[in-house]
Amino acid sequence: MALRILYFAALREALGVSAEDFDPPAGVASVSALRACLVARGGVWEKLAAANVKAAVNQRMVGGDASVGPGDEVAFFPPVTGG
Amino acid sequence: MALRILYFAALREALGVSAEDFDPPAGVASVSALRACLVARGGVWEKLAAANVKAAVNQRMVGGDASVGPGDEVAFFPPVTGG
Amino acid sequence: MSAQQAAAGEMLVSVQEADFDVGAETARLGDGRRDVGGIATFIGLVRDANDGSGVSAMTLEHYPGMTERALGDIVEQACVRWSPLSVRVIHRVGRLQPGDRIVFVGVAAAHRGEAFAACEFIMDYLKTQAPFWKREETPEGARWVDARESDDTAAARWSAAASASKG
Amino acid sequence: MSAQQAAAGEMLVSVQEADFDVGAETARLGDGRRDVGGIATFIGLVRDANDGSGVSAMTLEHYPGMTERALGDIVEQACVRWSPLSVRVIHRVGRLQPGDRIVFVGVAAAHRGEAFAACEFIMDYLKTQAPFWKREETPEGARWVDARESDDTAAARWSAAASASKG
Repeated sequence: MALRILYFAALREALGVSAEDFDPPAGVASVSALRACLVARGGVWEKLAAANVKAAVNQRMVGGDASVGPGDEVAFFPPVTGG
Repeated sequence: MALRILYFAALREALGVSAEDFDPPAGVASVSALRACLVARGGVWEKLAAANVKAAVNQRMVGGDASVGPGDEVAFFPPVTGG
Repeated sequence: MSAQQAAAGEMLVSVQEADFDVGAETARLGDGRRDVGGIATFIGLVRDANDGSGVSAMTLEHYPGMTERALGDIVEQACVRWSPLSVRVIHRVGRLQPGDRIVFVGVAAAHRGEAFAACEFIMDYLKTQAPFWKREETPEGARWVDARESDDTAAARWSAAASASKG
Repeated sequence: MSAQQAAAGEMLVSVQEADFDVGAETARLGDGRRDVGGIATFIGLVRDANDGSGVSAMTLEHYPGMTERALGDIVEQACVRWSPLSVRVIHRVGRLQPGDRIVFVGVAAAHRGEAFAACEFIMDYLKTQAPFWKREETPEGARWVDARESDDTAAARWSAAASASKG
């Protein structure tokens, strides 16, 4: 079962994608491993490597160590600017 | 020319006076000297000696050193409790 | 600079028996301006209990003339320390009941930090510098409310903050 | 104790396109209660300039689902640290113009210090923890607003305050 990945704001715009279903290679079990997979696509996807890109798993902000697994909703986005 | 003296809140109630025109003896030129004069009346007036009694001259809060003279409006009152 | 900027806005102080309209007063702080980033407000209300007694009503006495002047001085100090674009202070006097509004302080500023700081500063100074006195009606009879040491502490921290930022 | 007390009040969070009524929202925080001593509110507005450019409009994007959850978490943290009696957070999304309201945070508490602190804490955390993004329209074209370091600093001081008061 795949992961659901969402992209927001400037990142969504740069990637030209707002959401995708992605089946990561075996062994990809953390946010940072997943991120590395996506960056490996090259081109615009290298933007995901930027230090200020934040991640959420199942709608909670997490660090790179957070685990991800089948059925999870993962999101990548720039620093937030509400209020 | 006399001073105008005002009393407020618990102090006004204790003294039974809200305002008076008072001609201080010669040489009384500061808030603390004026206060001593009033305390010297004895009885309820000794309440004016309480450490927490505040004073204002011409509608500005002042310390005991502040000078007072003919025509000034002087007020004595307990600590304020608005807001 | 900050005082000049502040002078451009509306700095309005009222002492009145009448209630006030929170929505209208808040809106007025930003009216016709597009440089306001945030508005901080505080509304003080009469509580039905104080120091362990029930309070059925409260009467606010003040020193007419000095009250307006003291509030004006406090707002002016806030304008020197921060750069509010507009400030509104309304303090009621007379007899009030639990749930009634007592005071409104509203500050509009370019940024939220200034709006919050100026609003809380005005409230803290108002509590210790403006000549208002409260007389509460309780089941044990009427009593004058004592000043709180915590209010002096709250006001004093702004001087400490000033010294710290200067030093 | 504080979490229990907080649970007694209304802790309401909304994310919506529609504007809100400041007077009604503020009044609701104290409605039917006589234990509220103070209500602190903050209203954030769209400014007509940012980082040296004119801003003619702004579009707020958010992460539906996570936004409500993040705001709820922030309010819950405020309830653990202080004892607000009721809290209201409204954040707008969509296209807004200079002078338009963006956000409302209102906190009712027994005492003013708690109301101010909880209100400012919620704003500071909202700025750094809630998934909203702003895209401004300027004469030079549209641009995404960068996060401010000052917002991280503002949020971080609450952790410092917690460590200091515990230690």
